[in-house]
Amino acid sequence: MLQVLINGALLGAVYALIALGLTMVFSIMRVVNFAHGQMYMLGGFVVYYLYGQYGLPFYLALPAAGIVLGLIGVAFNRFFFQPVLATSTREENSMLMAVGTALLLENLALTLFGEKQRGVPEVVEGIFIWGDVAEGGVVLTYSNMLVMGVAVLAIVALLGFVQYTRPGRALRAVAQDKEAACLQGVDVKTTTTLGFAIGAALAGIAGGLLVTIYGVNAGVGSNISTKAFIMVMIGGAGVTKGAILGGLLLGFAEAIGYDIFPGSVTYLIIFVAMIIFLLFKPNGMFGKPWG
Amino acid sequence: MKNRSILRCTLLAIAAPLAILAAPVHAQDVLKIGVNGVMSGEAASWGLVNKYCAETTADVYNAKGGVDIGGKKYKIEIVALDDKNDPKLSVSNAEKLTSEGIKYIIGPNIDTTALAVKPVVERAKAMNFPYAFAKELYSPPANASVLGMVASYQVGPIMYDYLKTKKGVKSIAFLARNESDSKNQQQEGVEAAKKLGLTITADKDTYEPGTKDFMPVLTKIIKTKPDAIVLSGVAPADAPLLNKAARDLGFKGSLSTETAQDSKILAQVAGAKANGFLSVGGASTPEIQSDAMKAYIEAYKKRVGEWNDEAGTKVYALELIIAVLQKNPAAINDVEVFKKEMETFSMVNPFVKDGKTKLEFTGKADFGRRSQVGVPLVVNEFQDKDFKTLFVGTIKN
Amino acid sequence: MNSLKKRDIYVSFSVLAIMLVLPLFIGQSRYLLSVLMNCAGLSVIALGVWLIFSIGRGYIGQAGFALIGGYTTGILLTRYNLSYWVVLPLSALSAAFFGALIGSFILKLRGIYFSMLTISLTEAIRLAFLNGGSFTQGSKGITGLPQPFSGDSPLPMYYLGLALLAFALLLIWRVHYSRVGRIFRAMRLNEDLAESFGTDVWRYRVMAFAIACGLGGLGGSYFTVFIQSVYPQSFTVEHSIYYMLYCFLGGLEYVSGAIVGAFVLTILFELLREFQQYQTLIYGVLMISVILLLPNGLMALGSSKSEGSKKALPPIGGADTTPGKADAKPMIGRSS
Amino acid sequence: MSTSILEARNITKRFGGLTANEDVNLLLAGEAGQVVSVIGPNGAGKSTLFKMLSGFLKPSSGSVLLYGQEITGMAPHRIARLGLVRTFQETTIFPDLTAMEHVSLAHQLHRQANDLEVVLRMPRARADEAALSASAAEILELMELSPVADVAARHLPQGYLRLLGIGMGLATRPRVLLLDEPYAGLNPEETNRAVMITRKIANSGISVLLVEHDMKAVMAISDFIHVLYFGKKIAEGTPEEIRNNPKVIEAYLGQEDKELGL
Repeated sequence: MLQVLINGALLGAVYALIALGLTMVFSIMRVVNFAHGQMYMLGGFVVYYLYGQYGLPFYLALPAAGIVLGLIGVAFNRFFFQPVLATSTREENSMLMAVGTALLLENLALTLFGEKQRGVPEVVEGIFIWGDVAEGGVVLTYSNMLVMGVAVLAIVALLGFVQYTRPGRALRAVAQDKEAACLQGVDVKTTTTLGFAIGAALAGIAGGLLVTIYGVNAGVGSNISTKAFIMVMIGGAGVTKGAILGGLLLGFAEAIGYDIFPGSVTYLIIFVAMIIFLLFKPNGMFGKPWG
Repeated sequence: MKNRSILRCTLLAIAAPLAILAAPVHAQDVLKIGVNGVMSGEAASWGLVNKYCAETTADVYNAKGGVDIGGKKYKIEIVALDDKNDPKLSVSNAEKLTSEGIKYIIGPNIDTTALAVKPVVERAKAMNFPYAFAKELYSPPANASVLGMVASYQVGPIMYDYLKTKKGVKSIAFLARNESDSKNQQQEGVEAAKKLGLTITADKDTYEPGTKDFMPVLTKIIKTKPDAIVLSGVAPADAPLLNKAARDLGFKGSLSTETAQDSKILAQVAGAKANGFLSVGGASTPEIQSDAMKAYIEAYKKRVGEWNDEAGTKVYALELIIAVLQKNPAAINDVEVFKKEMETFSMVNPFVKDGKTKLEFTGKADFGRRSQVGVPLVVNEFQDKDFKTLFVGTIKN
Repeated sequence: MNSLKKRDIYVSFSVLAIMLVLPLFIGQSRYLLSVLMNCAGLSVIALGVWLIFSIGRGYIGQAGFALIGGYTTGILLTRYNLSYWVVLPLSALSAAFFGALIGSFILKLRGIYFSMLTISLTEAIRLAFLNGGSFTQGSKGITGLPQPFSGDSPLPMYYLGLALLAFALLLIWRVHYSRVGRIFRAMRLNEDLAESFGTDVWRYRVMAFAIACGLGGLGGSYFTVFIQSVYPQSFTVEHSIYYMLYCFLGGLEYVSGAIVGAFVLTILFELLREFQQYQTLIYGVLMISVILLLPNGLMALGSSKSEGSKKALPPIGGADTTPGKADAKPMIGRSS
Repeated sequence: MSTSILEARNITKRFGGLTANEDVNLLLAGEAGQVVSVIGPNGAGKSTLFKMLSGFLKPSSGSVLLYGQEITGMAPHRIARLGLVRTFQETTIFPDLTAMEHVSLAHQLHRQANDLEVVLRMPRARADEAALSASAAEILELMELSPVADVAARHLPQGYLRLLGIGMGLATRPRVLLLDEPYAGLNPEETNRAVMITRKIANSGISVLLVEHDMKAVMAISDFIHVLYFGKKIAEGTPEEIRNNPKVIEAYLGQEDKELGL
């Protein structure tokens, strides 16, 4: 059972990191970024090329993935989302744009990087073994430890940034109330761009981090997005602690579910449980009501 | 007046594209071969490899000025259509291909799409070569589909027997990707293993397509203490992760799958942790490949950029089609001739080194008729970044 | 409203009329007919999604109900050997029934929560069929279904698709352009207001959802006999998203928007086949361009100008003429 | 001895730790056709009270009675059916529908035909439409909107829209009409018209309860006034009594005199 919990913790930390980026974009722009998974995928490819192919050290390649995706985020925001938000008559138009960009990124990646699964050498080799798993023992690879550690670090860093820095406070102000933030002298346009960039960068970092243990291919995006949606919904859309909690919950639910039920039943139960949960708490755990 | 213009616009909007779609292209002495399969989205690699293989074969022939059929030189043209893994699209793709007069179509990739296409191909008096394993595609009364590769239920028993006799395996756990094809493979595998007297420790476990962390599902499997784990219908992207997770969890037994994999992916993602992994191969392992195969691999690299071992099992379909057409040129416009030829056709497998291996149509034992490309049944073991051929068998006929 | 409705009438009528006579010209080509059959079936399904948009919910769960319709068809045809003409309406009804059942709970959610929930619902329905044991035959699906028409010609199937499209269009048309449709729109803009003048909002929401899901089931049943099989992955989240896209790209203000979107996107994808591996890439680029250039959908093409010119105020006595909040953009999920 | 028309008994509303209304009592009794107002400075809990009366919020405790019948926590549409109807500040729902069509649409409660008949355009549905447009015309007449009956809402000025909103409320044929700040944002001329029309509505036998900021208008039209302050009721009485109530004056201290209409 301990192994199951460790599996859950690893998944949870990773999921939380993925969900954070999505919820960030949502809180700032009210956009459900369907392309989040595709951004994750691109982050994986950045690290694959820089670290795996060109031999750059991992600790440089990973931030590079964040920066590249952050820039893509800025461009997307500027050229795709802002125009749509400015001209559309319905809120869902931004969702539509997100679907369009997801399709674009996925096919661009397929054309540029090919159809193959890619992987990189392990950053740290070795494994921590404590007994036989079949007998209730526990194993934890150093790679997984590294991933969990970096994920937690990234989450803490983001929370610190949002809590204690000036641009971070501006982000929170915009997330809370755009007009009020504007009145308080916050540069809403820049802050929105920053928010989208951070959201995209988080996806890139998650992808770049996970390529070290999962590999990456052009088609992984949509699954990541769907899972991220679940986590964000459980926690409440646009709420940081909600995303973290949602990620952890899904991680543990998946790990424990796979231990008890045959594969797909786990996700059936997760989906049904989530639907029922949302009926009683329509805004997730910490979310604000819609509207 | 404005209303009429709307009407006209709509008419134009619907009719004009259709007119373009309908425009028939007839060129002299071109042999058109269709490829119908998934070429985008999550499973893109399956259909793309089919497409690349067919295109490479065409490249090889066209470089020599075309293929000689009945004294005429034909240029080979590949028409590849993406069905996005959606049966509705597979059907309209098949209609499009057959409406262009194409008689031979490679693909689709999975049961869902292959079964949807079956009636279309049968009606249009064409043939297709799917890479799906559903038996109703190939057993009479079905008569238009030819399995393009080795089916899992053909290689499974041989593999389990090998595991049992050579590796001392007594118990097997099965894990499948949760999809129609894979689950079928799992069920067939379980039955075959039972027949061999092996103990089955897990027979229903699945993972969702898109899963990346296999620790949870493998933790459960490993707790059942099997000697070997069989991965049913596992996608090339999943195999290295499954190997890695199983080894990380301390699993010491054998891992195997009945589908084709790519060594580079295994080496990149799982590294040494994939050592000992058994999978099905084509003819691309260095031990058995002929010069023709080497040239093919070079041509493939030229077209695609890099070789994919999965393609090793998919080099045969078009090669065999062309060989039959060369033997009996009447088949070029009449698939009935082709079907008749299938009964007796035999050639030397050009891709295998010894020059003795036969390439013919097989499958009588499983389907009741010769409706399968007689790909050599090659079992590979992954060892230090590459596949080593373990043994070469033939499909019971 | 009149210009809007007129445009709607002409486009709807044109699509139906053209489809009716087109086989005279392309009757030989099974391929073109199959593309149009896809268009028709997808339109039926998308019309349902469109209706849910008209009550102010972004609905991404229609594939689940298409799947329910498809499985009802598959199970009834194979197990009970019923005629397809009995099975078809039953499929629509069963999807509508489950729609009403599920809808009566989930429709209280709004905005993004509803959209995301319906995505999860699509997955949950797919997984339910996947784990349905021998009843649904799990991942093996139900195959070898008989087609309703004997004979070789694709035309009967084509005209069945056209008939279903005409039926769905007429249904949504009648609903939308009646008092009921106005109530739907009132609910979209302000549910509280609609409720304040005595509308049982819950009942209307469930009604709309049942109709929408029924159309999903109808289309799902059509496709199931069209490809003669149904699997859990026959209709997935990706399809749900596409149905939503059809409505958006066609135009949410027009009933025919869903149809225009389905036809244009489907035919466009076929046209782009010429570009081989760049097909989907170009498709994505074109889609983004449409969203950027025509935020209100293809049906709004060229209409923005004429509406703008009408803004001149007619003479009204007495009061000053501050423009009211009437110009406020209609938004989904706005609360007071 | 007077009949109770609308009564709130000790209703309290808490949002988490915040108390929006505490033990508020409110009675509208006697003859039908009175105009009663609820006033109070910003944040006094007026709109929360208003929502609880009309069913859009459920009180944490206490009860609401309409003609002696308990309606606490009932769905708004059922309360509307019983004759208590509220209006909204933001009214226009379809920029492209005419004033006439708006009012006719609001006749949701008095149709004979069911929805199926409506969709199929059966005879009863047609008869409904005819009858309802007659009734709608009457309401527009009362609201002095007849001249703009066929004008699309998007072209109507704010003052007309407000009246249209009230007209839509009337279409349900209420016994009690709750008006949510009906005069906010109107210029003096528009306000005067609106006040007169409110009086006409009351005179037709419909009791009116309004929440309003515009003191001048409230003082001019109300028969009775309740004053809320920080969620509690601090005074009630005729306009004259309210004007002279020291508690009220204190509550409004610091606010501009104009607001009290002094």
